[in-house]
Amino acid sequence: MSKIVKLKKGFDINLAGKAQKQIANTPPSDTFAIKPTDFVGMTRPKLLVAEGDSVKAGTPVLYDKMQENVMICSPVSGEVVEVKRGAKRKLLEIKILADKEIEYENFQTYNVSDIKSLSREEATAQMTKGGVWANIIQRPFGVIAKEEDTPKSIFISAFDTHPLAADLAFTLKGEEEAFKTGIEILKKFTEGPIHINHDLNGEVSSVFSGIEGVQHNKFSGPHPAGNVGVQIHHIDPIAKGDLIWTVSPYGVAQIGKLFSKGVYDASKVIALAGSEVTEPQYYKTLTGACINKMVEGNLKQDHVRYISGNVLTGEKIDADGYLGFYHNSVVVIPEGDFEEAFGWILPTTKKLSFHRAFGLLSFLNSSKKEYVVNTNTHGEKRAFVMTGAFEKVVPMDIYCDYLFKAVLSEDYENMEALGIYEVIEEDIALCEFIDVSKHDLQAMLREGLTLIQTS
Amino acid sequence: MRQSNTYIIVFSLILTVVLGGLLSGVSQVLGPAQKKAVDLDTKKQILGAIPAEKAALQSMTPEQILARYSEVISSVVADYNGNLVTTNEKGEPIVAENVNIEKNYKKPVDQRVFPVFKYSENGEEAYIVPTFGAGLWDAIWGYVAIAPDLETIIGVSFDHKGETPGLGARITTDEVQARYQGKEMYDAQGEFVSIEMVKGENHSDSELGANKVDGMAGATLTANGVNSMLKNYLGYYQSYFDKNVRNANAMTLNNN
Amino acid sequence: MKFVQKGFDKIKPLFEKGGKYEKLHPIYEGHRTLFFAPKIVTGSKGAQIRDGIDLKRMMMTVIIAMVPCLLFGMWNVGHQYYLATGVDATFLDKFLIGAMKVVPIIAVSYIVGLGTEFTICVIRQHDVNEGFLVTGMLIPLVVPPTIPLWQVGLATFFAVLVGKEVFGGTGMNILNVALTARAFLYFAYPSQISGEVWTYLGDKAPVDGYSGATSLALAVEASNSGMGVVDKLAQTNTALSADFFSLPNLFYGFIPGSIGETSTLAALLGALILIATGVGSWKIIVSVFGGAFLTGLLMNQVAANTYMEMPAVYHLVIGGLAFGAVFMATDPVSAAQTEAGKWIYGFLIGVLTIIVRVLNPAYPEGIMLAILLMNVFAPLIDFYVVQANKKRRLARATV
Amino acid sequence: MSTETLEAPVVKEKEALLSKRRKKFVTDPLNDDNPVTVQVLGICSALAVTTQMKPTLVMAISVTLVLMFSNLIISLMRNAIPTRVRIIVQLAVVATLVTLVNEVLKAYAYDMYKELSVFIGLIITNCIVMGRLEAFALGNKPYDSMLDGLGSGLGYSWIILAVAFFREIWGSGNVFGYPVFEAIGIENFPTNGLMVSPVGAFVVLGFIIWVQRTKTGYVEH
Amino acid sequence: MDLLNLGIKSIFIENMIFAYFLGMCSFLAVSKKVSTAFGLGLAVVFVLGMTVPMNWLLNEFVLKEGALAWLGADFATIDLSFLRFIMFIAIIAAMVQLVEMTIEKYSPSLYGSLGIFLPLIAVNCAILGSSLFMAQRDYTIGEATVFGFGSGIGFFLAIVALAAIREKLKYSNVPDGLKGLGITMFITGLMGIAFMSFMGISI
Repeated sequence: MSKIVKLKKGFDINLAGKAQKQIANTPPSDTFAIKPTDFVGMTRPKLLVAEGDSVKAGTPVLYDKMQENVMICSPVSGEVVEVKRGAKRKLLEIKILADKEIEYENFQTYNVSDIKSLSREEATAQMTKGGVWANIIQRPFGVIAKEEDTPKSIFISAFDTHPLAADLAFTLKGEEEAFKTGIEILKKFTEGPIHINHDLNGEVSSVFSGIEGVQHNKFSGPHPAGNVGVQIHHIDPIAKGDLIWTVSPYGVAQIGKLFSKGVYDASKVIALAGSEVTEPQYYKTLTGACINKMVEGNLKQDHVRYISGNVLTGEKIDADGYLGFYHNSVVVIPEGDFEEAFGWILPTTKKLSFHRAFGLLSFLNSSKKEYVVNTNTHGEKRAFVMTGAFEKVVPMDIYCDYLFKAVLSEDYENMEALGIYEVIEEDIALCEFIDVSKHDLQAMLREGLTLIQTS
Repeated sequence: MRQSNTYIIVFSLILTVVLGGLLSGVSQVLGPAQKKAVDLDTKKQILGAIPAEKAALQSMTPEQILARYSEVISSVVADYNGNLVTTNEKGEPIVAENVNIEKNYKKPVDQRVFPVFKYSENGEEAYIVPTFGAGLWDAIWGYVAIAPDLETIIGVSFDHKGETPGLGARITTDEVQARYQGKEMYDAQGEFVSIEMVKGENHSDSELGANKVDGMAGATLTANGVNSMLKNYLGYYQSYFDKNVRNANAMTLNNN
Repeated sequence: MKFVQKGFDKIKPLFEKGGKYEKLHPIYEGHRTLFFAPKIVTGSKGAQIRDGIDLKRMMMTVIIAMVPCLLFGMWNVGHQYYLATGVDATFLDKFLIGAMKVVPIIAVSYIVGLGTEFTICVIRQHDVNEGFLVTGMLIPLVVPPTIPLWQVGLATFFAVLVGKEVFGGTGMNILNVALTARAFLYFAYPSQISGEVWTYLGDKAPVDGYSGATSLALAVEASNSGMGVVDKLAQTNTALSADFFSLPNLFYGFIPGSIGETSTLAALLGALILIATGVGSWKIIVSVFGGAFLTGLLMNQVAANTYMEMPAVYHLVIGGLAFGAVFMATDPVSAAQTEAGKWIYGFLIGVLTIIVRVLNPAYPEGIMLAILLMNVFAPLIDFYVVQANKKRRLARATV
Repeated sequence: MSTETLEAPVVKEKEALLSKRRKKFVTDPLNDDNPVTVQVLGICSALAVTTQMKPTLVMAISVTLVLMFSNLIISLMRNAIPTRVRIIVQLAVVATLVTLVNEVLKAYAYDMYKELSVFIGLIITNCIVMGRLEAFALGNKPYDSMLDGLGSGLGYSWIILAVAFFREIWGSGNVFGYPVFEAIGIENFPTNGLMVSPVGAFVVLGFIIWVQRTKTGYVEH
Repeated sequence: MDLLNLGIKSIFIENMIFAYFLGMCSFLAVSKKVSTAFGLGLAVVFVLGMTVPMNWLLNEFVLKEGALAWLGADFATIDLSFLRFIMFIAIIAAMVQLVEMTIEKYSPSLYGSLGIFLPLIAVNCAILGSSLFMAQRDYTIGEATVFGFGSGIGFFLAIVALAAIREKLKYSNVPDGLKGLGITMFITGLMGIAFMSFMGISI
């Protein structure tokens, strides 16, 4: 049953500052935040707490009016100190000052046999109330899944090929049981298989190896081989009307813990990486943690960009910004806001490039070379020039150029026909990276997805 | 009522009769004028082969042109062997001016008829013959006026359907046509060689000699078309000239 | 460099919103970015790092790939000049006289082209695009050295305006802009560019027996007179050099022709650069040559005129086939954009080139028209390739 | 074809022969509602004859006359025409009028007749004619319809005359056959071959549309 | 060989659109999508292929000067060519109607794709134009048929290619005044340049 897929297309971005596989000994963060903007498609968040309220870990903080049962819960116990709003009173952050000791909301616990007999409805109720439902992402559109849907299959990618990505096996060490329980719960939601996809060339971690009743597939190739969207495309492609759910391994474990321990456990191991970090390593913290404690005194210089998530799909945050809900890494790279004399023509081996146009000599370097890359765009925005390069970094049978053009001209029919259901931002992030005309393709794609979703 | 079949049929019938009647009436009325217009057009082209006449045509009214034509031109029709013909295969009379050269061109050479227009004015004489051929893109045609010595060209007038403007289309200009004046279609040995437009422009007269004319830069292929048109048609007329002019006794030009 | 930067900073307020020359901002920006890669950084969401490439660098790659053709072309203009006038000359002499003839053409092409581009950018208030960098160099390379400068200017203006700017600028055009300029000249002022005498002679008269005709013009002439093309080539200009139109000479490009396109060798050097850098599609280049060669072979079998009988390999080295295949057909904007489409597109260019050459006595240079025609049909090819992709997706859905 | 239905207002008293309302029939198509550049009609026969101004003028006059009289005739018959065969009837009337024009040209302007060849005949299928009949003449009074035809005809005329002007002056150096460049002392004006070819017509018309629409601010979506 | 030559000529060189500007109205109006352009193109090929030979027969045996000779010697001098326009257009309208009805009856699927275009075609200049050219050039019946189909295919190629280009241009920054008709004029002009490559080809 299990499949082996070898991919050729793609591009590995080898950045300097990989996290050492050790867990730092740093005092935990004081403040945590829930950012409604982390949840794609959440347009009408409804706040359940006010400044000054005290919450426990697992206390519902907000929900989307479009999906009233799915609660987003506080990762810690403490006091709501600030509700930050942006333009048009858009809800940005709900900051919580954490207690020394975390107090948990209590949810029902189940043992192994309970879980076997648990009904889908009961499971759904516990998950939506217990703040873990948001881990289930639905394809197409990459939004939080709907409780009433039944997906044709569920996909879990057990490896991450993004630059400077956290090693999932390392971050999930010790979560074997929780992961197993999580899978048992997920099995209730689909008639179809659950796919766990491994790196063909890596060792399969004990976290995943013991799982039975699921389909194990192996993938090889450069990034984005680890992207669950790519994996779906090759194993169980999405056509119009299809639904597939994806869950991160961390999410599976979190679901498991809600049932086995009866708590919303937001703790996670994250990687702090990037060329500007003095000591890149892993940290044990919680979802939504403020990063200031981690980066303080740990940087080579201070003209840097802090990124929650990875460099391809992540989000810029401040030095005292907060880790995103779905993120398991923080990356610090130099800012690139300077003019470079004749930067558009001088030959260099230092600039990382997928292309080999004149003077871009990075292809001569050994593939082991690690690059320091800043945030400069290396060029201005230009008209969309189709170079055919996108096809080389997206290992799917999709004409990205045409898809983007369909999005730009708001041509629903073509977006659908060209396969917009099969991709979300992360799948085409490399296109954005290599794009000669420097467009914000991920944002563009999301616009298209939103158009289709709301039409 | 307006939609009933009977109404539609009656309406259509009336409309057909009215419109058809109108059109045939008009065609009857305009018929003679149209015939005259066609006639005038042909005659203008024929006269245009004589440089002196061409200049004069500009300022003449249609009536004057027609009068002038009947004054100075007399015409005959010859067959491929140079014999004069007066009737076609159906026994109808052939009028030289009405011979459609283009339609003739589609027939095999030996079934074509060849009109000759004889020009005589104050002792100056010329034989004007029509020519037809293929240029680079489409048909080209013209009239060539030949002096009574049957060697020297008095003048030519060319026209074309679709030659390249600025290149091949230059054959309609006076400047290019003037190059043919005075050229001869027999070489020094007395062999018929026609007149050839050479490749490239700005050759000196000494370079060209009596049988060649200066070419048109960039329009060699049109020039080739003109060359073969002249060679063919001037060639076809040789037997007429042999039988009817050189043997002066056989001269029976019927005055038009 | 600091001081240039300061200079720019100093005049910057003039061109910013509310400044005196606010409208001319695109021109300011265009120049500043020529000196400095801009300090734009990535947005707050999405890819936080970007590839080192940009459009300027890509265009520059193409220009560099053209350098062999350009340098050879300059030398060859001089070479032909001295051959035709029967004077011995050194390498430098030849090069200088070539440069004297070619540099003004390049200058006119760039001045008119960039002028048009800047004007339109100011009127429409969009950024100056670097697309013209390549076009501006291509135009001089595809015209004969004898071209009047005003024609170069007019053709450039026409090509930039009608061929590109009306569509919204670089990246939107449907026909290759440089070829549009060349076609404009070809149809607007055919007498200068019809290929009969393409050697710069200055005010000197050529030596006896010299023919300045291009290999293509000779081939057509031979075909018209029923003479073997190779024989004709072998007989022409033998007074100057015994193997003037020999196969190696045709390949090296020591022959009259458009400035940059006589040398197949130089074009192949350019192809190497383009393929190595991945800027030009090797699929297109290979399939153009392949299509041309196979059609040449097929024509050998048909052999209805002497041009058809010419050995197929000659087709690859006479005229501008190599230059067109390498620099024109690969233009990413006007070529087919799907990988499968590129094979079809290139192959058909090759086929059409040979068909136009051997069957169309009016236009000796087939490659130009073949590329333009395939430019017109490239979107259709892509359409069907993409359509097939859509069908695959649809078929999957019904399984 | 646009489907405007300009039902004549119920005016009892006699309207001035050239009232404001009627003037609009003539002036609107000249610019704001030009049949060629705005309504995209009648381009077929507009371009083929425009290499020179003389045949273009003849063409323009012919089209205007056909437009006026077909509008007039159809408007006169508008209450008698059976709807089901409406198109055929219109075609028949137009074809008759065009034949008349053709015969007259053949008789009195043979040069033009030869030059325009089949393009006179193609006025029948000129979309402006059918368009105006459908959109206007079928629902309006004869005099108004005639004015409408005149307006559309003039709107069409000035466009093709403008195209012809540019094509002739750049392509042949002439205006109405008169060599203007020679007249002002420029010998050997390098004529532009592209202008004489069909490409020139498309490009020139493109520019005219550009200028005209930029001025009127009309944007197609 | 002559027929082949004529075929190529009518498809590429004397292309209805690029050489004679015929059928421009539908060429411009129905070229926004390849699929519809394809339908219209097919319909034009079909109708041209039918009507040109039909009109040839009509012209040869009824309208031409002397065409009625087959009725008897008395009729030999009758010239009905002044009825050419009206008869040709009548035949075209009738043929289009007939074709429409036939297709509707026998192939509803084809009717679904072609049906909406057929009424448009009656007033397509290219159809009448081809018949008039045929009459003017004195084609034989074989030539007329080839010419009819050739012209149709030429129109088909042109409109499908234009539609593909327009789909490609959907996202492009065309100046306001040029949107739609204006830019299409320029595209057509440029396509015309490209089509010139065939001018002069003869086999």
